[in-house]
This record gives sequence, structure tokens and C-alpha cells, in this order.
Amino acid sequence: MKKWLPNMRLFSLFSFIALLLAGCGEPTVSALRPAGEVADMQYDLIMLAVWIMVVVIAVVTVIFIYVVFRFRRKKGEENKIPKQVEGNHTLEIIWTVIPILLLLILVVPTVSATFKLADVKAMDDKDALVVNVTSNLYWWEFEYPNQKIVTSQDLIVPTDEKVYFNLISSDVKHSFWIPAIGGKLDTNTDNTNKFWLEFDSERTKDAGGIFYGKCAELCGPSHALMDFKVKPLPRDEFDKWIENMQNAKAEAKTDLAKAGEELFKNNNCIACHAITPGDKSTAPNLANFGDRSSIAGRLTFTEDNLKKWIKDPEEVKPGNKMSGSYDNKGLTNEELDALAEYLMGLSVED
Amino acid sequence: MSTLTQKKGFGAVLWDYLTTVDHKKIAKLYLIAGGFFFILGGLEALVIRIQLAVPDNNFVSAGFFNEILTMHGTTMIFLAAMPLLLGLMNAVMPLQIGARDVAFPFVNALGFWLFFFGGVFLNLSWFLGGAPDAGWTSYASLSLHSPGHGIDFYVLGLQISGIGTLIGGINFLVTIITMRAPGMTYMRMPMFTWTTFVASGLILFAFPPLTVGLLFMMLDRIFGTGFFRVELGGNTIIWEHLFWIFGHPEVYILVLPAFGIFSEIFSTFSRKRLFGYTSMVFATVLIGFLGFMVWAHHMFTTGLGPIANAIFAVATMAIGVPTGIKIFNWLFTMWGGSIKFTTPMHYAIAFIPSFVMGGVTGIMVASAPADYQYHDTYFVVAHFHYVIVGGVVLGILAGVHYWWPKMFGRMLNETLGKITFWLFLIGFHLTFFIQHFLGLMGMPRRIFTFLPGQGLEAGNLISSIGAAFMAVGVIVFLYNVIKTSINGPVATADAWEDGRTLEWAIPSPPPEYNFKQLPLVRGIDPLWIEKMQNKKGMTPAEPLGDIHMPNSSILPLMISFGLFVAAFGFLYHPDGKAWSLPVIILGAVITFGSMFLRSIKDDRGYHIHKEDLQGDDKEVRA
Amino acid sequence: MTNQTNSGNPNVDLIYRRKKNAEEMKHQVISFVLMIFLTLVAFLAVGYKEYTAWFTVPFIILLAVIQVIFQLFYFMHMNHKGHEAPKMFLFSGVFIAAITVLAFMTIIWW
Amino acid sequence: MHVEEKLTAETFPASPEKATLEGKNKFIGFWLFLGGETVLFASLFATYLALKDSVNGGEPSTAIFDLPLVFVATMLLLTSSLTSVYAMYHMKNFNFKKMQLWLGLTVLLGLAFLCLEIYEFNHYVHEYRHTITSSAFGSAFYTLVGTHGAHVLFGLCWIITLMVRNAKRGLDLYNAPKFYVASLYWHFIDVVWVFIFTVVYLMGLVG
Ligand code: HEA
Ligand code: HEA
Ligand code: HEC
Ligand code: CUA
Ligand SMILES: [Cu+2]
Repeated sequence: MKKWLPNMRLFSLFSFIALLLAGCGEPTVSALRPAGEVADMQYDLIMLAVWIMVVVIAVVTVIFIYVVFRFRRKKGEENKIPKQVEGNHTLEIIWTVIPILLLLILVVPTVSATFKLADVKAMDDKDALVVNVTSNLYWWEFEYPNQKIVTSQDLIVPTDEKVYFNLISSDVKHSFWIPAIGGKLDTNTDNTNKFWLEFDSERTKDAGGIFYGKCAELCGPSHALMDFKVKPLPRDEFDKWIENMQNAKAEAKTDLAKAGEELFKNNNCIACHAITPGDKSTAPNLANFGDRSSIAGRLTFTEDNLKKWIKDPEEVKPGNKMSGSYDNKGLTNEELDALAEYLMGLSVED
Repeated sequence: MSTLTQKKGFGAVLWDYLTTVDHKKIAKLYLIAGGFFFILGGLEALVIRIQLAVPDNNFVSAGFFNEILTMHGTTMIFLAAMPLLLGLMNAVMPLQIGARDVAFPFVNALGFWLFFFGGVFLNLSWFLGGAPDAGWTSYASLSLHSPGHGIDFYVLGLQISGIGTLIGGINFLVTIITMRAPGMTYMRMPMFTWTTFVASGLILFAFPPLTVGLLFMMLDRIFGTGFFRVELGGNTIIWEHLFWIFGHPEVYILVLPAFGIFSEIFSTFSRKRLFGYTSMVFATVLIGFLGFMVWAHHMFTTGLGPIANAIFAVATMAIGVPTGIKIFNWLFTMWGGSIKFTTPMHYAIAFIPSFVMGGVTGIMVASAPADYQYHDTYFVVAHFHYVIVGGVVLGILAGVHYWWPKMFGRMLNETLGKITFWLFLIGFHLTFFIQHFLGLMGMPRRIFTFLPGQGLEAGNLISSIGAAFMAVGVIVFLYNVIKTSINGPVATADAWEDGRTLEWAIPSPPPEYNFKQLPLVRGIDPLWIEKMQNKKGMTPAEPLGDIHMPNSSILPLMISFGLFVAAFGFLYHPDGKAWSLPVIILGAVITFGSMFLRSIKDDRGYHIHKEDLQGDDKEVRA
Repeated sequence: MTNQTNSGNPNVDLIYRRKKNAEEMKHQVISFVLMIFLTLVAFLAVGYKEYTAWFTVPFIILLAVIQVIFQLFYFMHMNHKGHEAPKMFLFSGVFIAAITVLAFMTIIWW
Repeated sequence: MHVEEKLTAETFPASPEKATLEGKNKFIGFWLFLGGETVLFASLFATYLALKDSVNGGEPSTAIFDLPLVFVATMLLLTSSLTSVYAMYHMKNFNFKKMQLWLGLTVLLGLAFLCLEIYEFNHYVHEYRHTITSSAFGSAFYTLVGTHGAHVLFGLCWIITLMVRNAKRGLDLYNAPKFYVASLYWHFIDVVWVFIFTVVYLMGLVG
């Protein structure tokens, strides 16, 4: 088979180009562009593994290619009977021992990293920053128990220090994942999982100040859209944000916003959405909605998109829990304007 | 024999197959049903790839996508790959050990029909209010939350077909233990028989946990129990454990027989005995054994704690060693050989680099802390398609091409075979190689769409194009089958001329009793030994005598059909449908009535007489 | 179809076999008595409330294991020859059973 | 040795269950099946152990289990195991009548056990509101013990069918393996019960 060679070449060329095209992904979401201690550790482990595997593949490929070309049945050899070899102990020992050694190289950092990443003893310290994450069908709630504030969809954390997470779900199992910051941990329905992450300030800047988080466990129709955003801030800015949150009051400043506030109450929005920063509720806390980087984790943050969401949430996120809970068809354009004005004004940043 | 069947009317042939207990015919049933489900699963895969070809696509809706992806995984694993392998085992294993049939022909048929009705039941969900949509793993919290009857179809369908697989496994085990021809010691068994043996052992021990898990799920969903209901004190992690205690051995149930097929092909077309046979056997058993101690590597992110994660990570990696032994033994089987590049050999050769790629990514995901990144992303999708398609599907295609002449008495077209091969291989790598990177670049699995601007566009498009190549490859294969069954060349007994094992010593297709006289086995690769001593065929180990044959029976079909009926009753029971209870009872009556009939009616089979066997001689050529 | 065990002379065989069967039956009765005894001890250990759970639980499990070994090897004849395959598969089953139970007792809850 | 042969005490083989290929297949196959059953019950036991304290506000196991009742049930089932050993003893001696007799005894004991179990379940449901849906503990308890009970029921039906079906025919090499295998099944049920009374009831009473 002469066909082998050109085909293999073509194929490897093709995949190489494909790789170049793809690059290493966007710095906001790629595990190949780590931006924190945890992701670094994992990235190093990945790379170590890749190198070991490249060695393995290379060895196999070399033997493979040699064998396939060297031992073809050639013209005139139709009746050749090769020597019937039973085996070879030396060889067998070699290919048992070498893989074991290669695996040992991988085992040591694997085990040590496993324990390092699970070490949350410092969580109980007074000054450790703890975030309680609750996953809900298609949205995320972030509670800062020590600071007594609640926010959702956008996770705000300080850079260059360990942040500890308690993870649980309120309905079905989800999984909390910020690819560029560190590997995931499931939010189970029956117990709290704990782990820590660290956000590097330098690389946060490189990524534009924002990282994308994802739900990584199938959880229903809108699993694909259950995204959230992470905004790491330097410690002082973070403290300021906390303070702002603690003092925030939901205030409607303009007339239009006041009308919106009324609508928000009359349309039952308030039954699900809390607008005070300390409260948990069955829907995203909107106390700082005006500071969001996206709407419902999916749409870019514009007024039009907000109206689109309120008008027909089902269209944006199939199966979400807001759909059908209020008379969305009955909302007029004016009412939508008012609601949008009101919600966009809920901000704690100056 | 085949001429005989051709003369019968369609109705008679159909009845023959509905009632058959002949392992060779059951093999064909498995191949046809499994092939059908493979195409179905493949079409579902194509829908997945079309939907994901471009960002923000709306070829299918979000909910429908989840159904498609669940059914793709479930169909491919339970209804395509496993039955196709069981079909090959049925066709070949009894011949390889020189047996006239399997140990329990009746149970063999029952196994098939249970699988078949379970599969049909599962797929009827498409027409009865929606398919299951919680992934093939059907994790408890989501599957209890899922509205409609999709998950109930999953639970009941898999339960029925699972029982079929379980008894099929026991049947093969007993066949190999008690029915080997004289001289066929364990350490002379062909590799495919060995892998069948170990895979069947895995089936025996892996399916009960699944049965129990499905039972819990059924009770929770249909009768309101609390195994997985947190509000009643239940625990969803129990499902995860039960599923993976089954699920991990399951992947070795799939790949070990494929290893066996490749072992046969490598040694046949290299004209060499399998290099390191003893260590191959040892490695197979070891893989099977270790397979039961690694299941929690699917649950690294569940939160089992660092001790469990570390232990399971290390145990998982250990499996790389015996698998490596196999890879190198295959390479050295070819070393020094005289390699003939037939279509099956193409598949076997392509398998090595493809599977090694999948295997080494398996080792990568076994590293728990790194798996926190890989888990539930396209990296894992890439890993398992590399091992499954690069190992199992290539293995099935190889095996089907290799044993086709033996099963159907006609050769497939080699040129078309090679076209199929290249299209499929290129498409396969195109589809799945890029997915490693998609996963690392932040693409979770099981998403119905992805948003633009996250760097995932190019990779997904390439992946979808690859799937199209595979589809064309499959179509060429189907064309090959149709074409050659009309006018393909007739196969001789030793169809590839380099045959080494017993199946090549008898006519293609074999007569219903396989061996007129049981052969005397004098070593590994028995036919090869005889050929090397210039003998025409095997030396018989017994004088010519009457051959005892089992009777055909419709009861296996009836027993399975009864469960199929009862399942509908169970399914609609919680809806308060008045007819559900009568339907359950009706199904139970059919099933237990048939079982009762079977147990009170003696079935002692019949004999083919010596004189008739001698008449057959003309047909038999070595 | 395969002719397994009979020796040449059926009558001699018969007497010998009867005797052997009777003897074996005696062993069966003895092991039954032992099993009843083990059961009694287990029930008494639990009924007698003075022991702590740390003693009672391992103790009664040990008794159960011993009893089951009796059942398997005597009642179910696993001590007889011709049970190589059954033994291997049963022990494999027991092994997998053991790790399943172990896992469910350690890594199901936290 | 042929299946259909009419046999006498003299020609009856020492291990009738394995004398024919069919018999041997049944014998091995059934043992393998029991290997699988071991794992099946292990999964049920494991789940029970994981959920036994999740009583969801209901009565704990220490409050509901009744030692004397379980003791009687245990004695019944253990004894039925011995009677089935007797049945096999007579089978080996080619004494069909006695075999039937002892099998009949086995069935009676099994039935008594089953009745006791039904009474027990009924008692729990009405006295303690301990049902299969009341808590995860209830689900796990009834499923484990109930699966065992279902095995007992199936075993009874099986043995009765065999007894009735072969009443006129007597012993031969066609049905000897069937009797043997049925008795293996019965012993296995007993083995499982040993763990049930230990792990569920006794451990449940220790608390
Ligand atoms: C046929 C099927 C098959 C096979 C054979 C394998 C083989 C292996 N698998 Fe895979 N796996 C799956 C099917 C399969 N897998 C599926 C379907 C899933 C996903 C399920 C789901 O979630 O839906 C999965 C998921 C999966 C996971 C979970 C990932 C996650 O969800 O996060 C892990 C983790 O450890 C894993 C590991 C392995 C390992 C270590 C092997 C090993 O057996 C591989 C061994 C082989 C080699 C290593 C190559 C040859 C060896 C050499 C050449 C010697 C030298 C090598 C070294 C020194 C490294 N697999
Ligand atoms: C044996 C197992 C098996 C096999 C063979 C395959 C084969 C393929 N798989 Fe599958 N796959 C799984 C098992 C398998 N898969 C599992 C277990 C999952 C996980 C599910 C889950 O998450 O729950 C999965 C998930 C999965 C995904 C991820 C979905 C997601 O997470 O969202 C994708 C995406 O690309 C995919 C693609 C493919 C493709 C392109 C093929 C191709 O190789 C298919 C090739 C075959 C064809 C293309 C046949 C087409 C036939 C024709 C065109 C003939 C037409 C003719 C007539 C009608 C007469 N698979
Ligand atoms: C049944 C409870 C419910 C009611 C009533 C409800 N919502 Fe919601 N809302 C939700 C849920 C749940 C989400 C999260 C949806 C998701 O992302 O999947 C949400 C999300 C939102 C978001 C996006 C939040 C973010 O952080 O991105 C806005 C804005 C919003 N709702 C506004 C409204 C308005 C305005 C009304 C009234 C007209 C309203 N909601 C009524 C439950 C409700
Ligand atoms: Cu939440 Cu996926
Ligand atoms: Cu696995």
C-alpha cells in the first residue's frame, strides 16, 4: 500500500493547520491560558502528561511505521512462511517496566496536587474570603456569608489571594467551572463541596479583567447557556465594592425608573427577585443588576437585550424558571422601557 | 445449506429466524439489529454535528438536542456496539473452540430477543412523548427532575435488554468452560475466544449493579420511593456509583472483544502466530480485573475527597501497563511476518495508532487534578471516541469484513472495502482530534449550542466535516454488502487462505451442526498446524455418529415480548391510566406463561443421522 | 453425552456410594447444628444488651461469614471436585461485592 | 450416558447433576449466575448500609425491628436448607419418593417463612408508618428484604413446578440437574438471609 504515506502526511498537515487556526483559545475561557495558581498547577500537570504521551506515541509510531513498511508481503513471496515466534521475555519485561516508570513520573505530581487542591483547612479562618455558591436551574447565586451580601451571575473576587468556595445546588446537579482559573467541582444536591481558587492580577489584566464561568454538568435544556462571569478586583477595590454593596439601597432616580419600580412590584417580579443586597431568593438578586456584564449570563448587557429578555425569556433560555411566571405578552413597550430603566439603574458602583 | 434456505418462501425464512436457536443465525440477527441501531445512532451523531457546526445554530431545539445526545450515547453503547460484538462472538466463538453450538441455545435466542425488544421499547419513546434527555449516564437528580416519560423508557428499556446481555454472557462463559473440542485447552484457545471469555465475565459482574441502579430509578420515578430523593433522605451519589461500577467495566466489555478480533487478524495476515500469547492472555485477564477497581475516575469532580481521588487515579493509570503489553505484542506479531494488506488488515493496522491516542488521553484524564479541567468537556468526548471508534468500531468493521465470508459464504469487495476504510479513518480523525483542543479551550460537553467569540468556531466546523466523511464511508460499506450479496464471489472454507483457527476448517457458511466430527486440537492455531504438515483439514477426534441438535422455539420471543408489553403498563402506571394494570398482568402472563410452558414441556432436541451426514460430504471441501 | 464417573461394577459401586452418601449426610447434619449454634450466639449477643456496638457488630459479622462458609462448602458442595469454575466465579463475585460495600460505606457520604 | 436412558439405582451415576453435558452446563451456568447474584445483592446491601440512618423523621431501626420474630423466620429458613440437603441426599441414592417428601417439607418451611415476612411488613406499615415511600431507609429496607422475599417466592414456585411436573416420571438424568440446581438456588437464598438477619436486623437492633 503506497497510499499510506501521502495520506498520513496530508492528514498531519491538515490537523496542524487546524491547530494553528484555533490557537490556544480565548484568554477568558481557555484552560490552556491559565490565570491563577490552581489553573497553573493543572496546566503544568497537563503539559507533563502531554510530554509523556508524546514519548509513548512516538515510540509506538516508530515501531509501527518500520513494521508496516519493512514486512509487507512482496511480489514473489506469496508462499513464504515466516518463522513462528512464540515471544520474547526480555522484550516483554522492557515494555512492562518502562510504562510503569513513565506512569510513576505522572503519579507523584498527581497525588500531591490532589491533596493540595483539596486543602481547605484555612477556610475557617476569620479573614479567609469565603463564597457560598448555589447553583440553580440556569443561574448562579454567590453569597458572601461573612460580609452578609448576596449577588448573582457575576462573581466578584479579590486577586492574588486564595478564595474559598462552598458549593451546593438548589435543584439538580450542576458543576462550577472557570476554565482559565481552575478545574471544576460539582454542585451536588445532597452535600456541600469545598475548594479554593486563586486569581492572578497580572493575567486578569491581560484577559481584559473578566473570565467566563460555565456549568459543566448536563442540567436540562439551557445547560449550554448557564454561563456566569468572574470579575477579579484588586483587594482595595474589592473591599470598596463590598462596602458599597452593604450600603446599597434600591433607589429609582428618574421618573421613568419610578414607574419601572411600580411595574416591578405589580408584575410580581418582586416575588422572586430580591433587590436588597443581603437577601437570597428564588431568582437572581438584582441589587447590583446595573453593574452586570451580561444579562441572564447569555446576552450582552444592553438595554435592548434586557427588554428582549423580559419580553420573552423562553426565547433566550429555553426552559428557564422565569418563563411563564408573569404576563410577559401583556407588557407594552412603554412598560418595558420603564422596567429597563429601573433595572439598569440598580447599581452600587459610582 | 444456504441453497436450502433460498428455496424456502419468505414466510418460512422469517419463521425460521424468529424461532431459531442456532448460534449462527442468532449471530446474523444480532448483526442486523445492531447494524440498524448503529445507523440510527450514527444519524443521531450527524444531527449533533450539524447543530454544532456553527455557533448559535438552531437546527434543533435545546430540549430535542438533549434527547438526541442521550439516545446517541445509549443507542451506540447498548444497542449497537455491544450487540454487534455479541453477534461476532456468536458467529465465531463456538467455531473457534470446535463446538457444535453454545451451551444453552434456547437462552442464546432469549438473550437476543430481550435485547431486541428492550431496544425497540427504548426507541419507541421518540413517538410516545419524547426520548430520555438526561445523558446516557442519566444522573439521578436530573433524571428525577425530567418531566414526561423519556427517562422511564430509558430505565425499562435498558432493564430488559440488560437481562438479555447478562444471560448471553453466562451462556458464552459456560460454552467456553465445558464445550471445547478435545485437545483445546485453555491455553490453546484463540485470542478472540479468550477475550470473549473475559468480556463475558465482566458482563456477569457488571450488569447486576446496573440492574439494581435501574431498579432504584424505576421505583423512585414510578412508585415514589426515596433512594435518590434528597428530601426523603436519599442520596444521588448512589446512582453515580452504581452506574459507574457498571459503566467502567462496560467500556472494557466493548474493547476486549475488539482486541481479540485484531489479534486474530494480525496473526492471520502476518502469517505468524500471535507474539507473546501467554502474556496477552494474562494482560486480558488483568485488564478485566483492574476494570472493577477504577470506576470512581468518572467521579473525580463529584467531591469524593482527595484520598479516594488519589487511589482511583493511581489504580486507573495501572491499566495502561497491560494495555501497553498488548499493543507491543501486536506490533511484534507483525515484526518479521509477511503482511498482506487486506481490508480487515487495514483496519487492524489503523487501529494501533488510533487506539494508542485514545488510550494515552485516558491516562491523562486519569490524573485527577488535571481531570478537574478535562471532565465534562470535549476533551473527554475526544478521549472516548478515540478508544471507542478507534478501538471498538474499527474492531467491529474489521471483524465484519474478516468473518463475512465465513458467515455469509460470499467475499466482500476489497476495493470498496478499502474505500470505506479510508473515508471512515480520515473522517474519524478529522472529527475527534480537534475535539481535544475544543475541550481545553473551554467547551463543555452536552451543550446544544455555543456562543460566538470564544474561539470555538473553527474546531467545531472541522469536526462536523469529519462526521460527513464517516457517513459516506458507512454508505459505501452498505453498498458493498448489497452488491456482493447479489453477485459476490463465493467463499471457500479457508476464505483468506491464511486461516489459522478452527473456523476456517469448515465450509463457509458452516453447516448447521458446524463440525461433522469434532476436531482433534494439537496446539495453538490448530488449522495452521495441520496445514504446515500438509494435511487437508483437521483430524477428527471422534467417529462419525448421530448429531444431537436443539429444537427451534418461538418461546424466547414470547418471553421477551411479554416483558415488552408489561413495560408499557409500568410506564403509564403513575399516570393513573386504568388500563395500565391489566397490561402489566397481560405481559406477565405472556412471559411467565411461556416460561412455564418451557419448563413443563420437555425439549430433547432431535438427531441428524449418520447416514444423512455422509450424504453431505459432497458439499464439504477443505 | 460425556461419560463421567461410573466405575466398572455397578453393584460394588452402589454399596460404597450409599455409604459415602450417608457419611456425608452426617457431616451435613453436624454443620447444620453448628450453623444453628452460630445463629443462636449472634442473636444472644445482640439480645444481651451489655456489649458495645464496637464489639457486637464485628462479632456478628464474623459469625455470619463463618456460617456462610459452612453453607457454601457443605450444603452447596463447594468442597467437592468439579467446582473449580464455580469457585473462581463465586470468589470474583465476592471480591467485587466487597469493594462495592466498602465504597458505599466510605465515599457515599461525607 | 444418555439423557433418555431409564435408570436404576445401580446405573444412576454418583453425580447425576453433572453426568450429561446438558446437566454439566446447567450446573456450571447456574453457579455463574449465583456469582452475578452475589454482586446484585451486594449492591442492595451497600445501598441499605448507606441509607439505613436516613429515616426522614420516622422511627429508627432500633425501634421497629422485633428480635423474636426474626429469630423464628431465621430458624425456618435455615431448617429448610437442611431439608433440601436431605432431598439431594435421596436424589443421589435414587430414592425419588423420599426426595419429593423432603422437597415438600422444604416448600412448607419456605412458605411459613414467607408468611411471616408478609406479616412483618404489614406490621411495620400499620404500626410505625414505615413504608417504602416514607424515607430512604424505608425504600432501601423494603427493596433489599423484598428482593430476597421475591427470590423465596420464585424458588417456591420453581420447586413446586418441578415436583408436580416430575411426579409421575421419576428421576432421570434429564431432571436430576434441574432438581439439583433448584436446591442450589434455595441454599443461596439461605446464604443471603444470613447476611440479611445479621446486617439488617441484628445490626439494626444494635443501633
Ligand atoms: C472502549 C472504551 C474505552 C476504553 C478502552 C477506555 C480506556 C481508558 N479510559 Fe476511558 N472512557 C470511555 C471509554 C473507554 N475508555 C468512555 C465512554 C468515557 C466517558 C463516559 C462518559 O462520561 O460519558 C470514558 C471516560 C474516562 C474517564 C473519565 C473522564 C471524565 O469524565 O472526566 C477516565 C478517567 O480516568 C478514563 C480513563 C481511561 C483509561 C486510563 C483507559 C485505559 O484503559 C487506556 C489504556 C491504553 C493506553 C494507555 C494506550 C496503550 C499503552 C501503551 C502504548 C503503553 C505505554 C503507555 C503509557 C506509559 C501511558 N476514561
Ligand atoms: C459505541 C459508541 C459510540 C460511537 C460509535 C459513537 C460515534 C460517533 N459519535 Fe458519539 N457518543 C457516545 C458513543 C459513541 N459515539 C457516547 C456514549 C456519548 C456521550 C453521550 C452523553 O453525553 O450522554 C457520545 C457523544 C457524542 C458527542 C458529544 C455530544 C455532546 O456532548 O453534546 C458527539 C459530538 O460530536 C458525538 C459524535 C459522534 C460521531 C460523529 C460519531 C460517528 O463515528 C458516527 C459515525 C456513523 C455514521 C455517521 C452512520 C451514518 C449512517 C448513514 C449516513 C447511513 C444512512 C443510510 C441509511 C439510512 C440506509 N458523540
Ligand atoms: C418565577 C419567578 C420569577 C419572576 C416572577 C420573575 N423572574 Fe426574573 N428571573 C427569574 C429567574 C429564575 C431568573 C434566572 C433565569 C436564568 O438565567 O436561567 C431570572 C432572571 C432575571 C433577570 C436577569 C438577571 C441577571 O442577573 O442577569 C432579569 C433582569 C429579570 N429576571 C427580571 C425580571 C422582571 C423584570 C420580572 C417581572 C416582570 C421578573 N424578572 C419576574 C425568576 C423570576
Ligand atoms: Cu447547570 Cu448545566
Ligand atoms: Cu472508566
